[in-house]
Amino acid sequence: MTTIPLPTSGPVRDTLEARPDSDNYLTHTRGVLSWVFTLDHKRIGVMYMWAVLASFLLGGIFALLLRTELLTPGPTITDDANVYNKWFTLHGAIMVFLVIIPSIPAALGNVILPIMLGAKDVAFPKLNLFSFYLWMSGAVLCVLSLAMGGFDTGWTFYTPYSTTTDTGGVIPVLTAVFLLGFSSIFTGLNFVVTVHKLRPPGMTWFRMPLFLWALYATAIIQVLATPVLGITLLLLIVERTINIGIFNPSMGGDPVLYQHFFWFYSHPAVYIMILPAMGIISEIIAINSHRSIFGYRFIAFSSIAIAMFSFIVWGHHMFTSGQSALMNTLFSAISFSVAIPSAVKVFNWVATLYKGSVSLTTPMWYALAFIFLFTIGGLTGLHLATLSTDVHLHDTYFVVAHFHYVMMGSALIAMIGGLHHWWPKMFGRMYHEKLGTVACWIIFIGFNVTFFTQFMLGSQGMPRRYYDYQPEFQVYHVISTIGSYIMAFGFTLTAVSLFGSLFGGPKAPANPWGGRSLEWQCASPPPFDNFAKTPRAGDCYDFSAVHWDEKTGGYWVDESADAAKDGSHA
Amino acid sequence: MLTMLQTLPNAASQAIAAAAAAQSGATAPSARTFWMPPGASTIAPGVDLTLEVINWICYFFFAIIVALMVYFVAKYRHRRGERFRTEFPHHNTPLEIGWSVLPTLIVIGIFVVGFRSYLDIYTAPKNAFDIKVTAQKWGWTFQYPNGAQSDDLYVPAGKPVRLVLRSSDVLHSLYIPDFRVKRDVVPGRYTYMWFQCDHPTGLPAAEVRDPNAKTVAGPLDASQRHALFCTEYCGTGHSKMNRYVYVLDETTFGEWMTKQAQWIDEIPEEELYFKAGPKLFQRCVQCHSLDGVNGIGPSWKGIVERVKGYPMVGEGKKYATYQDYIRTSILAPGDYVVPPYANAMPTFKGQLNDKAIDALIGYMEHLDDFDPKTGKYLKAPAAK
Amino acid sequence: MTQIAHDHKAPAHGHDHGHSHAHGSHGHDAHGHHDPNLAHHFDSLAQQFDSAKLGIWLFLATEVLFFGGLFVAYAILRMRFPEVFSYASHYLDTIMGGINTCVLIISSLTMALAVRYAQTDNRKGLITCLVLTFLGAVGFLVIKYFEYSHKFHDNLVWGPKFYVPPHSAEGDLEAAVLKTAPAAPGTAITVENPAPWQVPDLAKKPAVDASAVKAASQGPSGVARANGTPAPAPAAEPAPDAKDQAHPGTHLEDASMPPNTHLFFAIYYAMTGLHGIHVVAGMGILAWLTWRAVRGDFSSKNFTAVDTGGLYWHIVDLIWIFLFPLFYLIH
Amino acid sequence: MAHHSHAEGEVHPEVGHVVPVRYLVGAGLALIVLTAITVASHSVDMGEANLPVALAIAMVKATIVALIFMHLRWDRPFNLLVLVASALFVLLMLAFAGMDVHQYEPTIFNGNPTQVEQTLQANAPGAPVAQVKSTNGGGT
Repeated sequence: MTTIPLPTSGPVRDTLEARPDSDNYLTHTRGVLSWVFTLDHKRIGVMYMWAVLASFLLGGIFALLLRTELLTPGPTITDDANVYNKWFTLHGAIMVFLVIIPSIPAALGNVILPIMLGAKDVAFPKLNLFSFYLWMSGAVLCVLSLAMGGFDTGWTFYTPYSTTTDTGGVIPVLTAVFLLGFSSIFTGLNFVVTVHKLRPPGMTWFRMPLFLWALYATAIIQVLATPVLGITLLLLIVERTINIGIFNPSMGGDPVLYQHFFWFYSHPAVYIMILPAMGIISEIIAINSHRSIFGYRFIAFSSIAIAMFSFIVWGHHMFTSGQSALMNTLFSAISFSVAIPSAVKVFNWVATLYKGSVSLTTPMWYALAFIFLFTIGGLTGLHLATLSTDVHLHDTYFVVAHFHYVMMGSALIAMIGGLHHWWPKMFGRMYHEKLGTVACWIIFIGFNVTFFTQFMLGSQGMPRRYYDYQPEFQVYHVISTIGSYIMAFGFTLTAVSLFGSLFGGPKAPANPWGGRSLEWQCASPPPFDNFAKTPRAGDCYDFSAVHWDEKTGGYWVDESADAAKDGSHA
Repeated sequence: MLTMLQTLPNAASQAIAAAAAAQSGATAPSARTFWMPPGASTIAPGVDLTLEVINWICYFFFAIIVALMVYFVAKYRHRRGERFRTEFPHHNTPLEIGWSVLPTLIVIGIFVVGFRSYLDIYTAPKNAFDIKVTAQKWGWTFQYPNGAQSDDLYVPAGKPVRLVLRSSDVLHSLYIPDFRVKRDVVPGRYTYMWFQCDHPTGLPAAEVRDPNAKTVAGPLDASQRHALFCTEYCGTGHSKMNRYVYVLDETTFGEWMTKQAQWIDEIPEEELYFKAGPKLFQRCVQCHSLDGVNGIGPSWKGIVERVKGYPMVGEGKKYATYQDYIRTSILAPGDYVVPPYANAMPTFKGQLNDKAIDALIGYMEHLDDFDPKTGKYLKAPAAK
Repeated sequence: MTQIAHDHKAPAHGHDHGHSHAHGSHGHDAHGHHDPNLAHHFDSLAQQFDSAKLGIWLFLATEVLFFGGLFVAYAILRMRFPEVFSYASHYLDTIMGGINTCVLIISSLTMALAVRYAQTDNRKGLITCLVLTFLGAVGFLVIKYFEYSHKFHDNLVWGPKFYVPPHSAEGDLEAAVLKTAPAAPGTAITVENPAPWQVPDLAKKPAVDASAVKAASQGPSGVARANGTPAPAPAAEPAPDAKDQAHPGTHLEDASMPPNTHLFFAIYYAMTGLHGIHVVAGMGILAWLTWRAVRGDFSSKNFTAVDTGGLYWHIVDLIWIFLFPLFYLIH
Repeated sequence: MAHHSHAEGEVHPEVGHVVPVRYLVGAGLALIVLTAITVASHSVDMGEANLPVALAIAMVKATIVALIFMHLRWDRPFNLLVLVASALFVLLMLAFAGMDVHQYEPTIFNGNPTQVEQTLQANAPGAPVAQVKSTNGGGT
């Protein structure tokens, strides 16, 4: 490895002078054990990333199986409805609990958050590692449950079906999700404390990068909502094992109460998925437009607003479930309130492009795709928050399409975008830009083909979780399935461009995009302790101090501008 | 492509609607649109209107957002080497407040519209005609005021119908897309829904649906019947748990209901056990098996012999004949409960008349003639 | 030439920094502070202490919500079946519950004192208080054990077993009759708990009609119908009150027992059980703290572990403070 | 700033705050007394009031534990906020779920299938099944 020649006014803050680039968090210590027992947030984040991507592959395979089965009415590749039921249950459970929820906070967040804060690590490194192993044991148990007969409850585990079905994998998977929940809690707890206590000098709350705001809001939800999921699953387990009967109608229990319990967590969970995604998009758009984000405070506040609203709208999952008309009305009314901060964010992003200097890098393409898809996902939310239309659309493919637009089209697309955005930082290698962009387009097209069709499918009356369907629906299903194949191809290309870069991809400069926040002022890949001495944070959206540097093929930040600014601020 | 999608079902449904109109002389339901299936109930127009309103709001905002996004990206595209623009607004409070308030007003509007049409969906008229619905894995039983029962749903045209929903096992959900109604069926409690359809579909074609059919037939067929789905996941047969709704004009419905109630009277005594038996057994199958596996209740395999052996059955005993015993235990199950079974069996007094019970007893006597799994008659081609 | 300088530096970081740092026992560091109590990623003891405090408080918040779910379930059950709660509460021993409350309060006090002694470098006091607190936990569990075992003996438990006559009543006429009870909910219930991995009977046969089972779960009145005779002698017996309850099978012979009484015990065992598990976990923490105290880890500079452990112990006490009146003191 | 001045004449460690013994012991005694009171109040029949009284006493006890034993009186306000917030979220869940169950409770069966119709009639006057009789034969 060659060391980067260091210019006097370096493109990179102290760290590179401090030690050679050959000494980074990846190379600092060697051997498997140095990873297994590492307390370094970056390594833990990277391990999360690989684990999550592996789960994503698994969940994706099940998705393709589902779509293929639905090519024709009746049996296509399996003639056993139970098999199909297990497939969609697994697809849902894996994608929700193993992929989307940990993807951004646990994987990207762990790597980036402390560096963005100019901190050496998260507040509780050991807890961080512990929560990673909680996650792993959850994942393993989840896979184990397949060996024990799988489970066909749907990822929502509705009683009494989940307590009466005779598939053997139910209790293992409940335990697995329980563990995953606590893993998520500890990550969130860690982040809240880190953001509160480890901010560097100069970084006031309203000078935090919006990604931090998003992760902070997410962490609050993780801490406050997830325990309820824990206790709910625990009750479900004792329900199944020792018949405690609190959710069991035949013992005086009440299955609708279970739904209240479940959605009290699982609706906020939707925002655990989307909020950090929004944070990533704010970063990518601001940086690639090389201008200050439009209406910083509105975006920051809307994150918190969404987090708070998310706790009082869960009932809109239960409009037809036998929930009383009064509560339906109440929940419907409140649900609309979430639309407002979401709309504000979208408007602000678009406005950030205005009079900016937009460079269409791969992450930027993902960000634009996100705005497109999230707008669709968000707007179709109106159909489902509206009482009378929801009665018709609930539990049909319309809902399926809606939440795929939000969870996959938004959360996951943003995750992939963020992966491209920070990939050079994480591994010090540049991926193949062209390939990345093409892959992004293919995914985008495939996604819309797959899921837009499902809006028609649903509003035409096709119920979800159906193994078999009326022939009249086939045309939609075929199109949808073709789309899913296109998407699969797109993701394969992405994998090629990203993982390929690890083998002899061009070396990444410290600051390839012209970022202004602290992670871009530290080497790529960062040294094991990020910053030799805690840096001073400037205005992370003031790109006037960012300059292109031919020598490194990246940008560098002129801190003197900061100093002046801070002076004026003080 | 989308237009193809749109016209395809459209043409079909219009033709059928026309046909239906011709045969019934009633006005046809609203035609299938790009988004919605035919709207056959009185509340459908309200729902469709709400949906249309929301759709147009969505189209509008989606267009604006995407158009602006594309325009800005194109106009302010930056290429490496160029200097960055420095004159841009950091924020614009009036504007931002503006686009926070505007959506607020709009969603309030949407909520009001949606809420009003929901009230129509939710509150059934006083004079509604009640049909009791029992859902169980994986089928529906519809019970009419006069005791008639059916697997498919038959409703009178032009009068409000209220369904009282109960579940025997897990959650189900009754959904009739063409009526825009849906309600979960929750074990341990009842829920209800109502609708009114003014467009008769006529009686089903003579052919009976084949339960083992590989695929379920769609709602679009000559009789313009409406599909009825289960939309709450309930296991293996979830996707097969769908039936049809037939809307009959008042007189036809009345006749059908009466006929349905007395179907058994038309069967000659000697044919009872294999014509009526299997059909009636479907109401016992949940607790009683034919293959000797005891369930909630004892299996019927060899029940006649067993009953003969009971202490209180026989000449001069409490029950002179085993027929008496069986008859009593159907009409008054609590009279003697065989340990360890619980007193869980409901009485069938008023639901099964003597002839029906005779049919069941005959069925028990001739169990060998029936398939122990499905309960179908094996011997005569009559069953085929 | 900077290169060379780095090579000199490198060995200083050769070991896995995270490990040793988190133990707060690393010497040299790129930005050398030398306090052994300070982890490498914190700038000052105050920052480290505040972080730990905020962390533990957030964790306690999750504990509150964790139990919160059960409190909600409790409130809703009590709202649905007030008669069940006021009836079944009499089967709980207020005296034992009260004593347990005091035990927990006192152990909380000793814990708070322990923290104080840690802060004031009083090692002897610290160890004594930790041990006392531990003993408090043991005492609590012992008393709870007696309560539980007594109820198990009388089959005052959750679910179907509640309707099984206690063995001591076996052979009685009622017992014979009552024996059929468990089968009643049998559609949805198994009498003895199946192994965790295997599915309870309710998997195979769903209830005919959920309500059918509720009838059975009404206990005697529902069962008496079984043999045709109207609920016999037992009906005449007086309702059991707080004093006379030990008589085996009392609750089954008591005609005044409202339906679904088993639900009270379901939620009772769920909540006190979960609380008990927390007490056990607390004992683990206390043991660990005591061990470290004996080893002499703690001082006025380094007492965070005692402090946070103490906070956990107090929340366990806090939750019991609510459990006690909610279960034992229903009028 | 981690510790405040009003710890009357007590030792000040580098971080945290030392609670005077008299506070701790006082709190402990108060808690015991309150326990006695709540047990006593239980034997007095106050009708509806029993539950609120018991809960009020519990709240007082909880406050004492939180403020004195758990140092919240001298701790950072944010930690107090965390505790209060978590309690509020429990109440939130209780309020909404409770309201809903209260609303649909009448539609829950209580009785065996042979009695369902009567039950429905009793539980929800004018409930659908009850009307079957009135609209009997309405179809013809």
